[in-house]
Amino acid sequence: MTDALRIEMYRRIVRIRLFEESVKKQLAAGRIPGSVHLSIGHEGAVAGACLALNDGDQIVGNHRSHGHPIAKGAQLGGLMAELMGKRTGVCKGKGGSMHLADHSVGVIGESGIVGGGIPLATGAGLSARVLGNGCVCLCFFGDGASSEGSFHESLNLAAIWKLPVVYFCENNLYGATTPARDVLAVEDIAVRAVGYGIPGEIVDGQDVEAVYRVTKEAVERARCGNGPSLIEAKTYRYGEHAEGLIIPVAYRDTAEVERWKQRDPVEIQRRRLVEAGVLSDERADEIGDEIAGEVERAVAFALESDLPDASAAFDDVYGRPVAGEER
Amino acid sequence: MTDALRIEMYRRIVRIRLFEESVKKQLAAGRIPGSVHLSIGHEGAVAGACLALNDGDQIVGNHRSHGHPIAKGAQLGGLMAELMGKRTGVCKGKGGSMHLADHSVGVIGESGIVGGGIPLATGAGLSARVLGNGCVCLCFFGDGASSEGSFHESLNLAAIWKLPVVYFCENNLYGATTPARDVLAVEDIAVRAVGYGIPGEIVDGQDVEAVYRVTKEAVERARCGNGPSLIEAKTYRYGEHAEGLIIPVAYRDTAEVERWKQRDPVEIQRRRLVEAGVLSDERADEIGDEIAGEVERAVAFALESDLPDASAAFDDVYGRPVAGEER
Amino acid sequence: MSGEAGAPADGSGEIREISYFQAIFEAHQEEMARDERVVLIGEDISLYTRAGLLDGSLEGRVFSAPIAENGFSGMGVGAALTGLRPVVDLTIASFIYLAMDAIVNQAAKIRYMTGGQASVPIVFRASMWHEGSNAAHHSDRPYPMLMNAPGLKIAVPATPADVKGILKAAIRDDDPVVVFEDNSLWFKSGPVPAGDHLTPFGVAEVRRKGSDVTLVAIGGTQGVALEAAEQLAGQGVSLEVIDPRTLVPLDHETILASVARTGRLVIVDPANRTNGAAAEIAAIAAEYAFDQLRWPIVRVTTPDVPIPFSPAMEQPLYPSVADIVEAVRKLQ
Amino acid sequence: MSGEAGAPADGSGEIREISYFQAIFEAHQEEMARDERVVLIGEDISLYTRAGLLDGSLEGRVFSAPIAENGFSGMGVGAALTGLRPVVDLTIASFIYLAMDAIVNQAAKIRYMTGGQASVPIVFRASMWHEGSNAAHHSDRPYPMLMNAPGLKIAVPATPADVKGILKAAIRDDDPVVVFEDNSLWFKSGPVPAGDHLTPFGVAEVRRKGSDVTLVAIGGTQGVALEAAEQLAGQGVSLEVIDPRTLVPLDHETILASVARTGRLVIVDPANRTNGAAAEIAAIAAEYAFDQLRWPIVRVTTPDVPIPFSPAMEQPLYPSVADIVEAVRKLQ
Ligand SMILES: Cc1ncc(C[n+]2csc(CCOP(=O)(O)OP(=O)(O)O)c2C)c(N)n1
Ligand SMILES: Cc1ncc(C[n+]2csc(CCOP(=O)(O)OP(=O)(O)O)c2C)c(N)n1
Ligand SMILES: [Mg+2]
Ligand SMILES: [Mg+2]
Repeated sequence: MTDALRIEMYRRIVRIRLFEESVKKQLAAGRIPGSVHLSIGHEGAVAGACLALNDGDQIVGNHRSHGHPIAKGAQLGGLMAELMGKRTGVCKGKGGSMHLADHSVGVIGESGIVGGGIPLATGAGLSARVLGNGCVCLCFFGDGASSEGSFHESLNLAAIWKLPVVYFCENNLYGATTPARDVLAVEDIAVRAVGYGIPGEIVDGQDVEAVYRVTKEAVERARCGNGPSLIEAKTYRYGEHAEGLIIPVAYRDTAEVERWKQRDPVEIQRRRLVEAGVLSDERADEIGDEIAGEVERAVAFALESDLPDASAAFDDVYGRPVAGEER
Repeated sequence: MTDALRIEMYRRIVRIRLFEESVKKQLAAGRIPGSVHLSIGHEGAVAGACLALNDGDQIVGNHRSHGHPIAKGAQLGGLMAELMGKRTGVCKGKGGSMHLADHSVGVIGESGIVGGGIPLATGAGLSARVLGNGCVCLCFFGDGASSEGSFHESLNLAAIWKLPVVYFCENNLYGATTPARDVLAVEDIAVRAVGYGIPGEIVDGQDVEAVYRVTKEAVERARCGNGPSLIEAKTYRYGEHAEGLIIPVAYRDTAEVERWKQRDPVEIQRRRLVEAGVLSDERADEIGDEIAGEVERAVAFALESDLPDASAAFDDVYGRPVAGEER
Repeated sequence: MSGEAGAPADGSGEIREISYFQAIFEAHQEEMARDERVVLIGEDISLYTRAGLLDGSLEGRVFSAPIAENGFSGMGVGAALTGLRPVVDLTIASFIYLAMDAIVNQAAKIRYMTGGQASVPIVFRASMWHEGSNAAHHSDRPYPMLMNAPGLKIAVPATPADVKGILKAAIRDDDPVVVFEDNSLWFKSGPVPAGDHLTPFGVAEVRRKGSDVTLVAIGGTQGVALEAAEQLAGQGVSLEVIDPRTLVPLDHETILASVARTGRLVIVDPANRTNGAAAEIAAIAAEYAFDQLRWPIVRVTTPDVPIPFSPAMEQPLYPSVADIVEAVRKLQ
Repeated sequence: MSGEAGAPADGSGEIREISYFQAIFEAHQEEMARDERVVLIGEDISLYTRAGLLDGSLEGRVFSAPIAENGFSGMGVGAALTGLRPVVDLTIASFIYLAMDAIVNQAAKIRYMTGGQASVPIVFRASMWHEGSNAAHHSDRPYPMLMNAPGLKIAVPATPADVKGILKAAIRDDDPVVVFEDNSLWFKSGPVPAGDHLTPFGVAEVRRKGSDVTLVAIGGTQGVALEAAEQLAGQGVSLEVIDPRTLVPLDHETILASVARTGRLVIVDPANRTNGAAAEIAAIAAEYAFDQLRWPIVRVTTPDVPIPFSPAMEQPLYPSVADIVEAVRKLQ
């Protein structure tokens, strides 16, 4: 792990954090419609995993995946504009918060349907195998999604054909308001790897370097034709399931939330790099400022951008418009 | 295990065998429409498992489940009439070979949709738990079905709520023409139990007594509130995937078929009982004759029975006919 | 006035103004209290008792499930086969696609396949979300698809009284019922009789009487339909607004009788256009009321596009007052 | 004669008589040979190369899958997003319900949700089984449901030439296409041009010209439709038989132009009646050909029942020659 890489990890974590904090503000200010599921708390897992990929590799996200395109290298402007429903959005305002695809950096899709992205990632693995292009696909999903049939079907498919897919579970201990322990028959999702004869690893999701190492190994295994792996990162979301959503009863301890915040991925990496002498405190602050600027410019770009025409709703249903009834 | 029980095991195995051999003949003679998936070869697994239940317990079968209602105590006449599409059939001719439900003996449904019955059995477990009626549900499915999402979702559901369900996989090494080893990432389906924190057992499906013992334990665990189990019986079907289906290429060795026939469940149990002095050869022959008579009477009953009126197709869509367009 | 029309008092209790959302939980509460076999299955629903939407004593019959729609829906079917009367909460209607095997292959067919040995008393609830920038994975209105699956009953209640009455009737029904709630109605209030208020299936409600044009409005479109009727009344055109309330069974008589009087039919359907529920209603009228029809049958629907995220694109897609007025204007 | 009508020679090759089944595999063989990105995914399909239905050299692109319809359909979608052009064989159409999330939530919507960044060139094949006593779990005709999902194209080819041409066009199409084969046609033969024969989408085929009644016949009902036309011709009634070939896109022009001439429309649809494809066609005619229509629009469909096992009940359910003749007789 080079110093440059370790710093880049920090940079991406911070970029996600600041982007998400801004998203929260934009939502509160009524500039983002709908609701948003933030990545705050998950940054270590997300950035560590994505950095283990090559640029040409792919990722598939889920409903909580603003951070993932950022970690994979997407420009912030198109993402923020998308969240604001603008025509300059990366999906022209059609996808929004749960569907931030950016094919230019290998973010091939995010699924608002829990578990819906897992087969898609498996298919990217099939393409890599058939086309022999050396790509690996990293598939993100939550603890909740691991109860879906698509998880089981996909892991079996990838295992039998040794597809280059890394299944990466962000276990944040809750699916919406439901504690994972109430709906998961096992404590560690990683043990399910046994059912598919593939490696299953547990990693501290708040430690970006640990995540990077474990993911890198899995990515290399996949790339060499040794098949898929299942990685479970233990992590936590700091905010509500969805920002703006009011949950009428407490379903987690404030003490639990505080405990997790003590192990903040931004802080952990910053302290580690400063202690190792890789980064000075000043430089770390500078990075923060640089990224704050990036985020500001993204917001400005998004705010300046136009809304799509209403008629744009009729584009992109098919590649070529289909004959049929005039509307 | 009492002698009476051991003999009853033999009786049920033979009943399934002779019934199925007759089904094969009736089909060839054009008296049974459609196609049939026979239980021949699976009798030890099916009978051993069902005998581990109480009368009030339930089973759920699949497309290959003529033997299961027989093992659970159903009358042969209604089954044979059903296969012939007669109005006296156990499902009035509406279900046929893949849907031989007989609620009077706890056969609550068979699913022609592979894997479709697994959630249904789980639901029977939920009923038992909520109603506190002490019932256990035995859920049959094949190796092929274990790749369906419904398998995963159901086992997780049953495990978290400790539902009294025994998941019983008849692993006959093939799903239609596809070898299990080609489409299953693991050799033993039983290891998947690890992913749900429940017991997983492998048993010789050709040995009815072994199956009985393993299933009995699982049934007792379930009944006492200790939750579900997964049992994998290694077994084999002697005939084609479906009788009458012509498969254009060989997908299994004749040597393999012959090897399995050497371990015939009927023969194994007969020899064992005779050797143990529990049954004389003469009495075993007599049992065979008695059952042959039963099967003959079932065929006669079915042949004598009338076909349903065409208008019966419109009954049983709803409990009470629904207002709507006249047809 | 739409509320009153939707709430024929059954004499059993006083009429209160409550929200559609409250009405849903009243129905659950009352039926669970009345019948111990009623259980709830769905994601995050332990909130129901914890937030006081349901009485805490019902907790043991509320199964807060893993995210496994086909599994827990099929489990519900199995439970219905063996003595329970489950209500399966699928939350958002787009998740129905994951449970289609349980609903269409199993719930809808089991009574039939068993020759009537079994009944499948189960209710599936699903809510349809509009105009909230929920985008294509959370905005579908798939009731038309399920109308094509014999064995199911399909309801689209539009008032607090109807959602309560339909849910209660559905829970008591021995067949599978899928109840589609319109999320835009959740926090609208209307009069609901206290106590045992049941809404019959297959009986449409005339929300407004009229003589010039029959307007069949489905589910959450009652509001725009009545507003359009009001506007057009000012212009001398009298609309009869009919809410079918259940799509299977569908009350042909009320619709056909109205068309026989007006000779004009407009159907407002928030589902996608092609093979929406409006198509079936149009087909019925074109076969059985043809001789009385004097003008083309017009469908006002959501067009055939997935639902986009941006409000700039989403909002104009749904049937509006202006769309209805324009459609009716075509018929003169 | 229906065969010829269905096989407009594109000049590229001689016309041979081959079966619908052979035509399916010719299409696969040719497209796989032409384009290395074409892969097959489905259960038991390693038989295709082993039984010589496809060339052995294609084996590496034939993925004989576990029984996991949603998983491998979604895998196909992911593969389509990343450079392959998968054909997913769902075998029997009732299994589509298990894959609805992959088909409706993912395949149909991804181009749209990504603002056109992605295309999803995937073909789903499914066969619909009739009259074989396959019972309710193996006998559905769910194309009407998928017509309600924007983003999908839906084809119901009825001749060997069309199934070949449609499959080839579908494989080359950049959008998801669901091709519903009628199993009762598999072993019927008809003329098929050799080589690059493509059937355009959204272009109906007039299988028989006529002047008194327009008969739109869907998929496998061409046979009964043409026979009914023949019978009625003997009685002085001239039927125009139209095969839409694709239901999305649907060729409105051909249907509406025919109705404009005949003033009478009968639709024959093997799907269940309520919200079948016939409903959509009736609705279109009732809106856009109303002024030319002189008689009620009649639907001849499979009634709203799950399919029973016993031939005594099953066989009479499907649209028959007699049903069509009776429907047409009503219009005089
Ligand atoms: C198929 C489906 N079911 C339910 C939902 C509603 N839903 C959205 S997010 C969520 C919880 C997901 O939990 P998890 O997978 O752990 O992800 P997390 O939100 O914790 O990151 C649920 C139930 C959905 N979007 N899709
Ligand atoms: C959902 C579904 N997919 C596919 C099929 C077709 N099919 C019927 S039986 C079968 C093989 C089943 O294999 P297995 O579960 O091992 O049972 P076995 O026949 O070996 O007893 C297949 C693929 C089906 N009926 N349902
Ligand atoms: Mg989670
Ligand atoms: Mg098998």
